[in-house]
Amino acid sequence: MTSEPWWKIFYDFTPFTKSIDEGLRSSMSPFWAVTTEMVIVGILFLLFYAVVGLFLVYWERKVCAFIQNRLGPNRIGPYGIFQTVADLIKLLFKELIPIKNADSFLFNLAPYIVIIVNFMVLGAIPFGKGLHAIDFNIGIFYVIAVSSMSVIGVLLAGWSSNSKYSLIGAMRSGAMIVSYELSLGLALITMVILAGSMQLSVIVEAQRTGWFIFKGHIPAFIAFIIYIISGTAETNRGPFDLAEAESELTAGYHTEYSGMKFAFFYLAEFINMFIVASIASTIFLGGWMPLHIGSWEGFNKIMDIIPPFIWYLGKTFFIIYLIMLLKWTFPRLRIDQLLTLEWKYLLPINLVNVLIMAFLVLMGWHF
Amino acid sequence: MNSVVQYFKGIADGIWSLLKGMSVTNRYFFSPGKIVTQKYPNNRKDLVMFDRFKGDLIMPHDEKNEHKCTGCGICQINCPNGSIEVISKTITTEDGKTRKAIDKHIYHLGKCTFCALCVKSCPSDALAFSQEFEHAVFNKELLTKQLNKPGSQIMKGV
Amino acid sequence: MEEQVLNTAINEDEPYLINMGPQHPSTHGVLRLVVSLKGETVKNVVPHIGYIHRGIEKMCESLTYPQIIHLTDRMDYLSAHINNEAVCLNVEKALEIEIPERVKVIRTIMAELTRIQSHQLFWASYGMDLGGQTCYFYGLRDREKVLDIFEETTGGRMIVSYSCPGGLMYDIHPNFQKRVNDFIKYFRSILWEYDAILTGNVIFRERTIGIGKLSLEDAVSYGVTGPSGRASGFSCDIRKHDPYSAYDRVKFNEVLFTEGDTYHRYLARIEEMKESMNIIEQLIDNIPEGPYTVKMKPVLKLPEGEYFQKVETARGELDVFIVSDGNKYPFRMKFRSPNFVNLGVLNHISKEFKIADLVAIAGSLDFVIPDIDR
Amino acid sequence: MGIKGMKYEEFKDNESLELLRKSGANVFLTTIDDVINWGRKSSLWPLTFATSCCGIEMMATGAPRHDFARFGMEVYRASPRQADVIVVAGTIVKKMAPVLKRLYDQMSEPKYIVAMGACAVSGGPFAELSYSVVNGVDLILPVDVYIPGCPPRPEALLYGMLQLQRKIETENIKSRRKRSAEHTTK
Repeated sequence: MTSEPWWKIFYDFTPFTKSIDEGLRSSMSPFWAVTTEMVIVGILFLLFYAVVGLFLVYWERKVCAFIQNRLGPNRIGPYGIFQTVADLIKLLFKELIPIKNADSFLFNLAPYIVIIVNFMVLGAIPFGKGLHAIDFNIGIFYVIAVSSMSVIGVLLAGWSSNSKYSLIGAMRSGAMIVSYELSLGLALITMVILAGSMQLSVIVEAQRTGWFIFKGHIPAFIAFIIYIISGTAETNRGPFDLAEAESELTAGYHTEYSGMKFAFFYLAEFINMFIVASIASTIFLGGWMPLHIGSWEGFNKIMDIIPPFIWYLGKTFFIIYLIMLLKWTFPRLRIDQLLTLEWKYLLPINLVNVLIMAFLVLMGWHF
Repeated sequence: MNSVVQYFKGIADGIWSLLKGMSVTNRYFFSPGKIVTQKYPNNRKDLVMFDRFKGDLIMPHDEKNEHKCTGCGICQINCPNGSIEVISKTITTEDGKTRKAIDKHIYHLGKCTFCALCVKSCPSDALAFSQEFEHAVFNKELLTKQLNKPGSQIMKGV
Repeated sequence: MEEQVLNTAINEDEPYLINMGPQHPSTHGVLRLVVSLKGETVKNVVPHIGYIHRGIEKMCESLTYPQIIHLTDRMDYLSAHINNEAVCLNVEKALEIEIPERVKVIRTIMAELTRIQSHQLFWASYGMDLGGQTCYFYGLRDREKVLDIFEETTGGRMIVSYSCPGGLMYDIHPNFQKRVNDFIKYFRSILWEYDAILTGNVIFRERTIGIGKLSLEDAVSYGVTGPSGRASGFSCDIRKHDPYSAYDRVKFNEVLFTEGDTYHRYLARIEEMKESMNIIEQLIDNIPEGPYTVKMKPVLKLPEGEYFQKVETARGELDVFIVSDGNKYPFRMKFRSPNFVNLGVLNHISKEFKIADLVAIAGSLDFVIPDIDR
Repeated sequence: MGIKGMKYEEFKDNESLELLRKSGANVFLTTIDDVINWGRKSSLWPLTFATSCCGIEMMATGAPRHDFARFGMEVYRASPRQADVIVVAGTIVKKMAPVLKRLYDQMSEPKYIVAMGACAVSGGPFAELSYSVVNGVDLILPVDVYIPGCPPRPEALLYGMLQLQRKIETENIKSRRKRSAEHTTK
């Protein structure tokens, strides 16, 4: 441990994690040290997953309530914050209905696939300075690759439940995610061109003098909008919630799921949203990097007072609010319009946008 | 060329209409003063129903435990779905006459549709509606009520 | 068992049948639509009705005329007052009773308020059908204000039972005029939000314009009335063509469009709300003084004969037909409910559209299922 | 634990509640039961099921004025597998009765039924004269709470749901099991 005051840890976690790592390595073989670290990180993520998931469900219910002129959950705990805990307890003790004629192995497997994919992506996200499970040099590539696997869970769920509504929901979701994966990737590639690296920590560090959304001005802004749109589609949220379109398909791909298995899908949707928002905040809004403006030293100093992970959470929740606002304002698109939007609008714009960004970077016109 | 202009105009118009919608919802999110929710079980004390609200059929009794019902059964005839049963008896009054009087005025709250035909048609204004609305019970039998209180008498001069 | 499942699943020619309803969020009640699909495209829709058939017409034959009123409330519960009015007008016509002017004006105001609250609920639930949940909350928030007016005067929030043969059950509440004026002022100031959230929204317009087109000829031959018919250019407003109550003394426009698609059926209802507010404004400040009811005989007996009355409910033309044999009960009572007739056109206009469009089309016809089955 | 904002004595029909409590008296209410019951009563997700006028009042209860969400009940599930309570809002006719029974069977335990409105309680206006109406859902399903009214106003529905919460509080593992055994035979 260094001799700095304890609260310094909130500004930089690197010495803290490093000291733990060194402590472990000195007392056991490297293999066991890594294993222990993995277990610790796994448990922490499990806790984080539950807390963030529950909080986001609560937050969503509160946000939509305020948008709609009402109070939202307010009777269980102060301001109703234990509402989702009660939901969780109820769902834990609810009967799991085995579906006759369903492919029971795949039926049971599907929710876990969705959950596991979530965990894998969480590992690559930098939550604060030094708060980073794995820092790949191909971080963005990894995130895109892994996050697109969650569609397999959805497809399996819809197919294996042997229900007509579920099947339609799953097929919709398949068509949707496969096409929106393109714009999601291209929007990120636009920013990778600007950053010159795929490593998330490098990207964050590159935004020390200004966030990318300001640095890359117009193309970055277009990429940001496209990313938010396709990210919303990726997470199956309104106005792109065709896979579980309530007024058309009752509950879409998870119609036949009950109890905890349903809760996994429900939670996964929110964690997915969190992941999309945190990647957006990392790549466009500087992740945990405080708001810095070029050479204004005094201003930058003041901004540095707020700990990085607060910055990170603030930005993430801002984007989550934006996504929620989208959901609670707009009507749902139809499946063919959804694909039209992607192939006729987002993709061409995106391709041109990549070119413009490359040109900007070549000419050095960005800030 | 025209189609290109159309393409971009479509995008701009679309985004503008979406922003207009979002501004409405966003404004409501940041104006908690516009919340119209009533907190029901907490505001029971000062929750006042409209005076014509039809919550429950009652037979008003005065302090001497007297009501106005003569047991004529007009309410029973007028009720469209049989939620009122009037069981009358013959009593002998003090001056030796026998007359019809109410024995039990049975009211099925679970059936009542609050059409107010009984109250309107009652010749002696013996029935009224109360503003009570908290009727939910676990046991269906409790919804069948006897409106005249035990031991009650008909009011003088009705 | 597994082989069976596999064999039934893969057959190119066989339609993919799905059951929408009886319990399904988009059918607004217990309507069952058997939809044959090819991919997502609707090939055929077969409505199955009867899941809430309560035999109201048969029940009417063993009830007196004042008692029938409370049943008509429960047919099309969103136009409860207009249904009451239809039966009352018919009975009054048969008995040849002159109704006080005050009653006529109050009935008209109540009917228009009923129309407004019904269309508000339509707006709310239509937004929800298309996936915009917030519409539901805004629509119902404003609807509560109309319900307050109803409750203060009639004692019922939605099931009002306010008209009775010969007049009204009660006089209006002293606050009535003030509340109605307040409501109209409020509602006029809030209507732009409806446009900002739904009408103008590009997604909504894409979802509805050109979907489920109903031509004028089809509208006439299927007998589609109400806002749905008028969106196709079928001039069928009974308030205009065959005025009853106080409609002959108010100025209002019949909302007519020619396109006949889902969007214009929606728009017709929005415009009708504005027209209804115009009608109320013309009447509310000069309600004539007078009695609120005519003294009637305790037992109403209609003279022998057949009586017919049509009114315009929020969903179209409601006809009441009474055959009387001179008794205190009707010999036969028939309601021509607008929803039942409008449902007939669903299959015709939703073919070859997507399943999501089917929800939009069914929503735009604005069904109230108990009115279909009665 | 009780209900926030309303005292025990202010509720109706406490006698039936005491009877329910006594019926499970030989098994002590454990802390586990308390926690489970707290979860169950605090998050009752209704099925979107409405047949007639009462359904509109149920919608009005979800609307901003009354706001079901305060009780954590705004999560209307369209799929019966995920719902906890059916609020039978409206008339059940003989053609609909098997469908309702099937919906109930598709729900996962624990499940509750609330009969809302005169039609669901006893057939209401159609009880005497109609040939096609089921005179009360209790003939086909085990009803937990009856809410009379035609239709009950939103506050009355909220009160009924509070009553249901009180009923859930008295449950324990044994009574739960007994109840579900009874349901399958009914």
